[in-house]
Amino acid sequence: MSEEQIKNLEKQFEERIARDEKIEPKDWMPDKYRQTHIRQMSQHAHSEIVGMLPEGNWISRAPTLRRKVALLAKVQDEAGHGLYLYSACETLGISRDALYEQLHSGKAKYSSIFNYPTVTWADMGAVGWLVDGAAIINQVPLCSTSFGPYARAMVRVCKEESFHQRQGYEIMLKLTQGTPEQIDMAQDALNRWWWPSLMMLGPTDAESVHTEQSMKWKLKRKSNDDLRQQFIDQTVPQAELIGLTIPDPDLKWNEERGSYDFGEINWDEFWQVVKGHGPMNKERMKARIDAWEGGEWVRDAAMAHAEKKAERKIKQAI
Amino acid sequence: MSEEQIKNLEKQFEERIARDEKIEPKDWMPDKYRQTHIRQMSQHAHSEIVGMLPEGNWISRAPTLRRKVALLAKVQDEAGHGLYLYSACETLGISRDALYEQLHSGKAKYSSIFNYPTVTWADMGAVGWLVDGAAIINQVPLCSTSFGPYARAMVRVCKEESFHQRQGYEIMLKLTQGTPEQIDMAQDALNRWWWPSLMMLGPTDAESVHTEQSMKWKLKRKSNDDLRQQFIDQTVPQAELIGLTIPDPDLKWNEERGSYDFGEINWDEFWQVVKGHGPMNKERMKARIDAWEGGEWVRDAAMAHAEKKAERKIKQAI
Amino acid sequence: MKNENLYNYILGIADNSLILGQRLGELTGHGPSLETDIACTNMSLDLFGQVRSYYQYAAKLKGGDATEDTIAFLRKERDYVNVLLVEQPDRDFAYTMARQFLFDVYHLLFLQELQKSHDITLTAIAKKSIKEVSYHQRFSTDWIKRLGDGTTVSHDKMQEAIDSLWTYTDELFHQTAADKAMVAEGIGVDVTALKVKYYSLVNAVLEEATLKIPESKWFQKGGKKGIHTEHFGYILSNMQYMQLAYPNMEW
Amino acid sequence: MKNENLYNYILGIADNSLILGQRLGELTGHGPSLETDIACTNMSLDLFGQVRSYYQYAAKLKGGDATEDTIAFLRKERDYVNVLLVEQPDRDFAYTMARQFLFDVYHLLFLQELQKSHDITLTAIAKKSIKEVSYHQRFSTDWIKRLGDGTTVSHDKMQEAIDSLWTYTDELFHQTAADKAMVAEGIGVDVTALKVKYYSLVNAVLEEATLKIPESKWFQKGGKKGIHTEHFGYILSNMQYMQLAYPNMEW
Repeated sequence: MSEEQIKNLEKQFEERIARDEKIEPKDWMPDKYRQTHIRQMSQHAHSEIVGMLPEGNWISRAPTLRRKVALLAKVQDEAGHGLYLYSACETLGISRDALYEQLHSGKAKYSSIFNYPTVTWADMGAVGWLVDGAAIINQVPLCSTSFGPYARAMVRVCKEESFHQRQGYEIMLKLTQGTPEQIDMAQDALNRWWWPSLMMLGPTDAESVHTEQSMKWKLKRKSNDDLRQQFIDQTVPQAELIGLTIPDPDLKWNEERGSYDFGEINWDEFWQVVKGHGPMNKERMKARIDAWEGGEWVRDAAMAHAEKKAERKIKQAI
Repeated sequence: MSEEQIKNLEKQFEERIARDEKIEPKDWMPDKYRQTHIRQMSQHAHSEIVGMLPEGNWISRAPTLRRKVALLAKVQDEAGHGLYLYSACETLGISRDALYEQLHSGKAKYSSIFNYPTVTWADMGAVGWLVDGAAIINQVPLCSTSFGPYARAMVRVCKEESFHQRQGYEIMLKLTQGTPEQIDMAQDALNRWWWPSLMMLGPTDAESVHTEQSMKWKLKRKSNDDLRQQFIDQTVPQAELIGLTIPDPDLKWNEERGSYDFGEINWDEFWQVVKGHGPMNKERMKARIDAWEGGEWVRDAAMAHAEKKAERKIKQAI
Repeated sequence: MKNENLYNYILGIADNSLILGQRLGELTGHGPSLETDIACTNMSLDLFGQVRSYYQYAAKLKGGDATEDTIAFLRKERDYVNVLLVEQPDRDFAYTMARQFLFDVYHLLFLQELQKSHDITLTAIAKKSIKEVSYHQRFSTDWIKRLGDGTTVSHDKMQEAIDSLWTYTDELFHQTAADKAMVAEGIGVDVTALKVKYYSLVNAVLEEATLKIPESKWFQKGGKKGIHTEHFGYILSNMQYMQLAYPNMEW
Repeated sequence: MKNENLYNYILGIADNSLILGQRLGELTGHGPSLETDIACTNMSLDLFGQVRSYYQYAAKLKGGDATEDTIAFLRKERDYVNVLLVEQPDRDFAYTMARQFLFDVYHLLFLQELQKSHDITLTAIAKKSIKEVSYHQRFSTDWIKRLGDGTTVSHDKMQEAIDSLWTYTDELFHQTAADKAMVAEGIGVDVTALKVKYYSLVNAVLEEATLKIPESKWFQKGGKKGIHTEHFGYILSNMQYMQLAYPNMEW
C-alpha cells in the first residue's frame, strides 16, 4: 500500500470512530490502535486474573455458607471476565499464551491494587466496595469505546462489577451493624484500602501518558483526576451512611466546586508498587507462574488427547 | 577360617552371652547375629523417625504454650533416639543411607502403630500413655540385651520413654478432669488407640517368628503374649484411676491367674497394617521419602562445602 | 431430637459436598488453565449450594439455635461424617480430577436414587442437584480420559492418582446406622446396592482412558464414623476460623 | 492498663519468637537430615521457651484473666506485631535457613542490648536467651555458608532465598511508639542503632558464602503495625484452633 493509501485509510478510520461507529476485528486499523488495544485489554484481563488471588485467599475461611457462595461466584465472575477479555484480545491476532508470557515476564502490567494483601474478612467488603467501585468508574466509559469486542465485553463486565460492588458494600454494611469488633474490622479495612483505591484511578494527569491518543479512540473519556474526583464524591457519602470514616484528615466538602477536597496521595508508594515492589507483587506473580508452569503437563495432555481423538475420527472415516 | 575354627568361635561367643558379657562392635560375631541386630535396631530406629510424624501433626495446634513445648521436646527426643539407634546400627557396618533406603523401599519395617492418624489433641495423650507405655514394656528387657551399643542405647531410650509415658498419661488425666467434651475426647482417643497398642506387642506367640534365637541372644526375654498381658495388667488400673473405660467388653479380672482376661484382637487389621495397607502407611512413607529426596541437594551441598573447606586447609598447610 | 436418624442421614450426604466444595474452593485462581479454574470453582459453588439446602433442612429438624452455619462450622472434628475420599489433598490436577470422578460417579448414582425418596425435601434437593452433578461427572470423566489417554506424563500421573485414591472408594458403600434406618423408612438410599454399578461405570471409563484398574483389595474407612485422615484437621481450622474467632456474630 | 507501653513493647519482642517458633515447629519430622531436623526443633523449643517468659511477664502487667496462653492464642490477626520476616513460608531449606539467619543476627544484637535494660525481668530473659540465640546464629550462619558455597544448585537456591527475604530486613529496625517510649525510659533497645552493625555482619557472612548482597532498596513493612502478609492468617488458624474451638478449658 502506498503511503497515501494508508493515510486515506487512517482518515476514514478516524472518521468512523468520530461517528461513533464500532471498529471490528476484521476491519482495517492502524497498527498503533491494534497495539494499544492489545496492551490495554490484556492489562485489564490480567487484572481480572491476578485479582482472583486476594479474594481467593478468603474462600476457605469465609464466615458463612452464604458468604462463601457469594465469594466463589464473585471470583468465578472475575475468571469469566478474564476469559472474555483475553478472547477479545485474541481477535487482534495475539495468542493467550503470548499474553500470559507478557504477564509472567513482567512486560505486561496489571492493576496495582491487587498487590496489597487481604488480611481480614472485612477486606472482602472493602475490595468489593472500593476496588470494584473504582473499577466501574474506570470502565463505564469503556462501554462505548470504539473497538467493538472491547465495548461489548465492558457492558457485561460493568453489569457484574456493579453487582459485586453492591455485594461488597453490603458486607461492610453488615459489619457496621455488628459488634464493636466487627465495626473496627470494617474501619480498619477502609483505612487500608482507601488510598490504594484512589491510586487505582491512575497517576495524576500531569504524570499520565497515552491520554490524548486514548481520548481520541474513546479508550479514555475522562482524565484520571476527574475519575478520581468522581470516585471520591460517590464514595464518601456511602461511607458516611454506614458510619465509617474516610482516613483522610484533609477531606472536606467544597461547596464552591460541589466536590470533595482531599489530601495528598502518597505517589512514592504508588510508583513502588507499580515498579513491582509492593507488598504482594512477588507473591502474585509466583502464584500465577506456579499455576501456569504447574499446569503445563495438563494442557499438553489435553492437546495430545484431542489430536489422538481427531486422528481416530479420520481413521474411522477412511 | 576352617569350619572348626568358626564353630569354636561361635561356641565362645554363645558362652560369652550366656555369662551376660556384652558383645561389642569390634568383637567377632556370627553373621546371623549381625544381620538380626541390624534388622531389629534399624526397625527400632525407623519406628522412632516415623513415630515423629503422628505427633508432629499436632505441634502447630497444641492448645497451650506449655503443651507445645513439651510436645516439641518429645518429638525431638524421638529424633534423638533415632539418631543413636542408627549410630548403633552403623557400628555393625551398614550406612545410614542404606538403612533409609531399606525403609523407603518397604524392605525394612517400622512399628505399625504409627500408621494410625492422630485426629484429636487427646491422641497426644493416648499415644504417650499407651504407645510409649507398650514401647517401654518391649524395651526394658533390651536394656540388658547382649549387644553392648544396643543395650546402652536402650537404657537411655527407656529413661526418656518413661518420662514421655508419664507426660502422655498426664495429658489424659488433665482431660478427664476437664469438661464433658474433654472427657469424651479422652475416652475417644483411648477407644481408638487401645487395640492398636495391644497389637504393638506383636503377633501371638503361635504366629511369631525369630523368637527362639532372639531369646538366646537376649534380644527378646519374654514372649509377645506375656508382654501383652503385662501391658494390659499395668494399664487397666491406670485407666480406671482417671475414670476411663477400656473399650473391651470381655475385659475382666481373673482372680485365679492374677491377671486380666481380654477380648479377641482383630488380627486381620494387624496384618493389613503390617502389609502396608493401614490408614496412614502411604502418607507416612510419602512424608519420609519427600523429606529425604527433597533434602538431597542440602546434603550434597554440605558434603561439597566440607570438601572445599578441607581442600583449602590442605592448600594453606602446603 | 426427634428425627435424629434423618438429621444424621442428611449430614451423611451433605458433609461430603461440604468438604469436597471446600477442597475445590482452595484451588480457585491456581488452576492449570482459566477454563479448568472456572469449572472447579463452579463445581465448588454447586456443591456449597447443595450443602446449604441440606443443612437448612437439617437445621429445621434440629430446631433451637441451629442454622446452616452452626451445622457447617461449629461441629468438632469427630462429628463430621464425610467419606475420606473427599478430604484427600490436591497433590496435582490428576488427583483433583481423580477424586472428583470417583466421587461424581457415586454422587450421581446416589442422587438418582434419592429423588425417589419418600421425603419430599430430599427429593427436591436431589432433582435440582442431579443436573449439576451430571455436569460434574461429564467434566471429570472427560479429564480422566484426557489425562489417561494424553501424554505419557499425564497417563502416569493419572494412574498414580487413581491408584492412590482407589483405597477410599469402598467406604462410599458402607451403611451407617442412620442409613439403615432411613432405608427402612423409604427415605434413604441403599448405598450397598449402588456398588456393582459404580465399579462397572468407573472401570469402563478407566479402560477407555487406557488406565489400569487397581487390583488392591485393601480399603480405608473411618470418615463415616468421624475418624478422618490427618488432612482433615487442617481443612477444619481454616474453614471454622471465622466462626470460632468471632462467635455469635452476623456476617 | 498501666505500663501499656511496656506491655506492647514485650509483645513486639515476643511475637517474633512466637511466629518463628511456630514456623520451625511445622518442619519437625520433615527436615533434610535427622541432624537438621533436631536442630530446627530445638530452635523452635528455645523460641517458645523465651516466648513463655515474655508472655508470662506481659500477663502479669496486664492483670485480670490474662495468661501466657491468652496472649499467645487469643488475639486477632491485626493484634500480632511480629515482623513480616518471621512469618515467611518454608519454601525449601534455603528459605528456612535464610529466614533464620536474617533474624538471628538481629535477634542476638537485640538481646545483647536488652540485657542492659533497666527492667530486671527483661534483663534476665535476655541473658538466658543470648546463650540459645548465639547457638541459633552459629547454626544458621554455618548453613548460609554451606549452601552458598556448596554446589551450584544450593548456591542458586540460597541466593534466591536471600534475594526474596531481603525485602523484609529493614522492618527489623523500625521503631514503634512503644519502642520509643521504652527507649526513653532506659528499658527498651534503640533498634535503629543496630542497623549498621546488622548489615555489616550479614554482608560479611554472605560474602564468605560467595553470595551476592542484594541491591534492592525497596523494603516491605507492616508486621509491626499488625498488617501481615497473607501467609499469616493460615499460621493463625492452626495455631489458635484448639483455644478457639474449646474455649476456657484447661489442658
